[in-house]
Amino acid sequence: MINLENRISSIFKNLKLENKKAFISFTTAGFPDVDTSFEIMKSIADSGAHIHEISFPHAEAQADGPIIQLANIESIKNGINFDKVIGIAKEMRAYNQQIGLVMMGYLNNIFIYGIDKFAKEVSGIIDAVICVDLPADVVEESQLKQALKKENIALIKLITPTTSDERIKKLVENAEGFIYSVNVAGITGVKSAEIDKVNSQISRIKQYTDLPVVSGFGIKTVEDVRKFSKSNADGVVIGSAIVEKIQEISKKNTDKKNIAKFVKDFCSELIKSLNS
Amino acid sequence: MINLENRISSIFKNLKLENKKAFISFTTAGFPDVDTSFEIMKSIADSGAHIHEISFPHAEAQADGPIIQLANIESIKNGINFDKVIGIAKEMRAYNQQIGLVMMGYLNNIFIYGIDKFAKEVSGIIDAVICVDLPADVVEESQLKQALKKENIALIKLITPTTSDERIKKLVENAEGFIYSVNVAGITGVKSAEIDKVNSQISRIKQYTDLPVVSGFGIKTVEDVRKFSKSNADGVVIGSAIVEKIQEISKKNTDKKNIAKFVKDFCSELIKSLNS
Amino acid sequence: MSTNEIKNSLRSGPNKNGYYGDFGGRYAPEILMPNLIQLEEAFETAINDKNFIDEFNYYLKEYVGRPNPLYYAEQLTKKIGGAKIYLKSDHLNHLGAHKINNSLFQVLLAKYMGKTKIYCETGAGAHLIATAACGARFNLPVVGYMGKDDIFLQSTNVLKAKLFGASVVECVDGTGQKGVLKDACTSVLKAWSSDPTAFYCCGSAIGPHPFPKIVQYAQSIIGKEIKQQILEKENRLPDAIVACIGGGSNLIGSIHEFLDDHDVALYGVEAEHSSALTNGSIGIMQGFKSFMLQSNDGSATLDTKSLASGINFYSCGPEHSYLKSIGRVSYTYATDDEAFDAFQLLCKTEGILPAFEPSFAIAQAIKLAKEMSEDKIIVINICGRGDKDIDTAERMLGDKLGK
Amino acid sequence: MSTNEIKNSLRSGPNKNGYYGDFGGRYAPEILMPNLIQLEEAFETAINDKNFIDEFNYYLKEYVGRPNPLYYAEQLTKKIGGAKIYLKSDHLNHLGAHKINNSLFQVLLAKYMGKTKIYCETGAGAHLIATAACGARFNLPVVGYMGKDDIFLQSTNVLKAKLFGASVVECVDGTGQKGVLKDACTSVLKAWSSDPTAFYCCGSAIGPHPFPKIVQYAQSIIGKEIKQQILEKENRLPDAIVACIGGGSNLIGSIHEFLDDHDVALYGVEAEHSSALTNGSIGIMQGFKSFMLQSNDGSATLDTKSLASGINFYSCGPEHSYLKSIGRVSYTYATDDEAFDAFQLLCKTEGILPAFEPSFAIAQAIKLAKEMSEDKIIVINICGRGDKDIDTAERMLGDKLGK
Ligand SMILES: Cc1ncc(COP(=O)(O)O)c(C=O)c1O
Ligand SMILES: Cc1ncc(COP(=O)(O)O)c(C=O)c1O
Repeated sequence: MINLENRISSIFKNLKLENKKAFISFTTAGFPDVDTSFEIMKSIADSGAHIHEISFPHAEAQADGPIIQLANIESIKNGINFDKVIGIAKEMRAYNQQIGLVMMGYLNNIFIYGIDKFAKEVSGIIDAVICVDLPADVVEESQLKQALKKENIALIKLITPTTSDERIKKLVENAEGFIYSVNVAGITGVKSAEIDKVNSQISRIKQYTDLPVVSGFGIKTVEDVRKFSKSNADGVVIGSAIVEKIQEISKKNTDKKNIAKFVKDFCSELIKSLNS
Repeated sequence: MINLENRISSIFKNLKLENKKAFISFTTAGFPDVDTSFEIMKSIADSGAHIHEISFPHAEAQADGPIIQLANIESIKNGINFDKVIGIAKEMRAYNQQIGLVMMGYLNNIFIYGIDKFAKEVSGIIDAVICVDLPADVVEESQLKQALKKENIALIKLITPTTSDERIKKLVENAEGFIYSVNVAGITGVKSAEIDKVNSQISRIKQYTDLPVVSGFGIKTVEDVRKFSKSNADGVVIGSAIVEKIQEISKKNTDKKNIAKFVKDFCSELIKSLNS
Repeated sequence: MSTNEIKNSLRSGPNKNGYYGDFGGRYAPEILMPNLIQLEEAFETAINDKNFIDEFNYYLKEYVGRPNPLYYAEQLTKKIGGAKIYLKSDHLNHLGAHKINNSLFQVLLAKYMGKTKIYCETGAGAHLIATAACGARFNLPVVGYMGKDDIFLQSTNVLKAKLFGASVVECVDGTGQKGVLKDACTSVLKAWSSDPTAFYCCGSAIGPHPFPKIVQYAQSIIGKEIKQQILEKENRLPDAIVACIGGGSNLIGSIHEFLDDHDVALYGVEAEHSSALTNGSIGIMQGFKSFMLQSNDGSATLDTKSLASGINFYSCGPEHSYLKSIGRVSYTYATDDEAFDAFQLLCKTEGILPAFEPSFAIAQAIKLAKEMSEDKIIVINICGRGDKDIDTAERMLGDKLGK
Repeated sequence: MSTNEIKNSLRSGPNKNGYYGDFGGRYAPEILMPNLIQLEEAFETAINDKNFIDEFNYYLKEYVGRPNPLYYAEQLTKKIGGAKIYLKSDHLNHLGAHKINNSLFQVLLAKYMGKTKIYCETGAGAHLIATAACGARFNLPVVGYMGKDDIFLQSTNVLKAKLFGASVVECVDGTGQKGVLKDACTSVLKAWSSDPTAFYCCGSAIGPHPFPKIVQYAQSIIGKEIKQQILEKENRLPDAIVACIGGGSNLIGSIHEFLDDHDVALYGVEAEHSSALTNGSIGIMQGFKSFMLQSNDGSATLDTKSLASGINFYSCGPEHSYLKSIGRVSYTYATDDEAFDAFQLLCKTEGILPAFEPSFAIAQAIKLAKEMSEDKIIVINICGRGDKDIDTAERMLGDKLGK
């Protein structure tokens, strides 16, 4: 069994040595369709993204804005389901052993699948899980954490601008992998992040933990990423911006190779801006 | 001043001698228009009707069915008003001194005109007044009665199938002219009178008064009138049936002479049936 | 509860012939007289029968949902900046208007008299649905008389009445082409003339004696509650009471208990274009003498119109004509625009959607309250809820409401 | 009123993490957590603050018009021929449904917390108008989140809300094409995430902790009144209580006071095609764990439909899932046809026009009452009036109503 925790840790360790930040991409499994979404992920891996978040879609995505919500609905309509998302993750791992893989989504899919069964199924495949609606106070949080721990998979914690210091202290206590610092008070893909506030929030988090802290929500353009290259974040997550590009290009172009190539170029440019 | 009470009394006295019944016609002043309605009344007088009721129209005629109600509305639309009705009565009296003339309608017109002024105005013209909505318990009843009495005009009382014996006794007490026995429990022109019930009601009334008792409401056809010729009524009132004829013929024929002729023929036929 | 005459009181009701001063009476065709006399006798017996009154009170509480609150309209008071404004909440009654007080009373009276069928007239349909509901509740079939035009305009109420099992008779005027409330009134009196086994449940404080008295009696629950509630809340009587007036039932119900309290100013508010008391003359129609809007010779009513169909009536109850004649009650009118503004203001300030009818009262009360000092108290009867008026409000507001 | 835990009681509410047995919880994104925690703390403070509770009770009485009657439905009882049927009359509340109990409580809580804006979600619009009215009354702007389809179907309620000064945000699902209640729920949670200065006034006993508890607390006035009233009238508790369930607020409000009275049988009635408790499976969505109608892998809700839009919801409040799991409450469903028959029956027998939602409860109660002897007592909560459903009733009845 590969030491998965080590994969994410070593990605951040290596980046630190190079004085670089992690580029974390996010796409919706099954969008615009199952095959193309896999093709896109492969090309993102090829682009040199350090970590990729595979979003398993949910129709009532509480924390997501219209861009990701539409992708969710479309992919569900196009026949994605949680089994198939796990299948995609497996194929991704077979395709690329370097990239950090994170499954990201809402608890219900994992809950319905079975927490222990899920952990076993993705063991050796993914490196971390982000569960948007899984705060520390619900019973499944410790269940999932334990089940994943057995398989060396990290359960990533999100911290937002409105999270109190007291709560940050509690949240980081048993955190693993990295901390996901949410830049804006609100949902994905709507507001733009302000770099000053981002920096101060990350400082606030770093008071309490030595884990890498990545910055997400509201980072949309090459310009944004360039600004973030000077932030104190250890990495940036680009979600809605990539999904929006996929939406745009897939409306015009149905050849999955072309779509994947387009997304790859976009990510390459972002990565260049981040670590230039 | 002609003794008006005598005119109605003598009409009934003479009829009695001949073993005949009074034929009392009823038309709406102003229907189908002011001129024609006067033409009609003249021709009715010519036909030999003993008494004629000149109805002064009211839009909310509480005791009248759809036929008379329509005539009321039409005549109001066509410009009749209470002044003009009095004018028609005056012309009728000028035209024919034998016929008994009754003005019939709702209190409000007389009330608005002024009770005393009205009595003076129709003095020597009409012989009786029927006020549909003027029971003994309202203040205007005695006012009108007194005012009319001064001018030798009778205020006619109506008695219906639902009037109790006790109430009949009170009603006939100061009655004058004749008693109007309403044949049906309800409004004009709808139900047909049943001769058995008519007879027993008239008998009931005659227990308490020596005045002539005339029978009205629900007498519609020559056939009906023939039946009534054998009743114990001293006269019959034909209202809706005549007004309906006027409605029918005036739709087809706009020449007032023709209409008047038609009504005259109808009345002649009815009079023949009544006293044959 | 007794109708025994009170010495020197304005509350003793009409004399034995149904007159309030010069007004009222019983100008009925002979064919109606036995019905009216029987009704009058039964009414007098019933209100002196403790069981009957207990039953009435039981259903007022359990079915109508009384007492309804005398609500202190704090926000409206602040907005106007004058007298303290209280709202009597008859809009909270079962079926959303004061009409049910009266329908309940009369349907119980019909039952008491052993009648087997109920007739009623209606304009906007409020009295129809109230009577239909009570008919359903007490297992008496209800036939509603309603103008042809109103049937079309108030189709929702017609439907409600039918769901309650009532049937509806279309009424027209003499032309047979159109029909409104006055035509329904004339029609129902005619129908009742022909069927003395039926009970006629009259919807407002109008008609031949004893209807004005019966309706006043039934609706006086409003004022009784106001009196008790204001004493509980303020330990004194209000300085003014304001209600709208069409036929005048909700107004007389609101003020009757206060007629002898001469420090309480009383206001009746008509709709501008059906303001019989302000702009009418004395006449006699449909069985009673009162102020009315009529043609010069008294042959016909004048056409009236109002934003609020419930107060769109050519006349008013005779007791109001009397109270006007002696100056005890001030009668005024509000315009459609004033009423509509008042309607919106109550929505926005208190979250209460009044019917258009009481909005005329609100409009007048606002003017009064502004002129009164803050230690004064004014009560407005909110005699109905505005659900029925929503579509009209939408049409009137048009784009002003925004998306 | 205190939320202190009662030993061995089903009424102690959720545990500190918001669980009723296995159900409920607070499955919220981190961004919502501070809002939820602040709300929970404020709620606990408020309900232990006598002034706050006095204020709530004041407006329940003066504004909502409570207590509403526990009405003995004599005609319906006779017609069914079994248990004695009582109707709890929440249809008589201001604005015609039980929703106002909750909106009032939460808007007062918002004021207590110093919030300056209210968000709410709505399906049929009942919760929207109740919240908009309370917002108007307490001078707090209200933004209602409503599905695109519902805005179209319930235009009257949208209009009422706007008259009360509220604005309405059109909500769609991911496709952007259509939107119903669940989309409004998702949207309002998102909006609230972005604006912690706002108060989210949740319309039913659903959502992340502490909403189910808050709504239960506010609606329990229904059951408190039932208990007091039935003791006054019958000197004993009822044998059964029946209410409809969509999210479950009127049901939990009706039964919460009786959870520990094990001789009182409790029934929740769903709509056939949105019967989460009868036909659903356990899942976690929109912040809580409960029974729900969902796709196999839990990615989406299933489409539901019902004659009664107010109970057309894919899930139900978590306390109900718990009460089902321990067998304390029996959950069943009625079909649209059964409900529509029950709707008509109540109209015809009692002159009461129920909303379609409680008609599902009536349908079930009729079945139960038939099987019960005459000395038994059953209470049905009539949680709303049917004015809003009249047009649909007309369409369904078609020619059957006659002219
Ligand atoms: C809500 C409402 N208010 C007022 C009225 C006027 O009636 P009244 O003047 O008898 O109170 C009506 C009559 O239908 C009505 O429906
Ligand atoms: C009248 C009525 N009844 C019932 C409901 C269902 O809600 P709950 O299950 O929360 O009582 C609604 C919801 O809108 C409603 O409007």
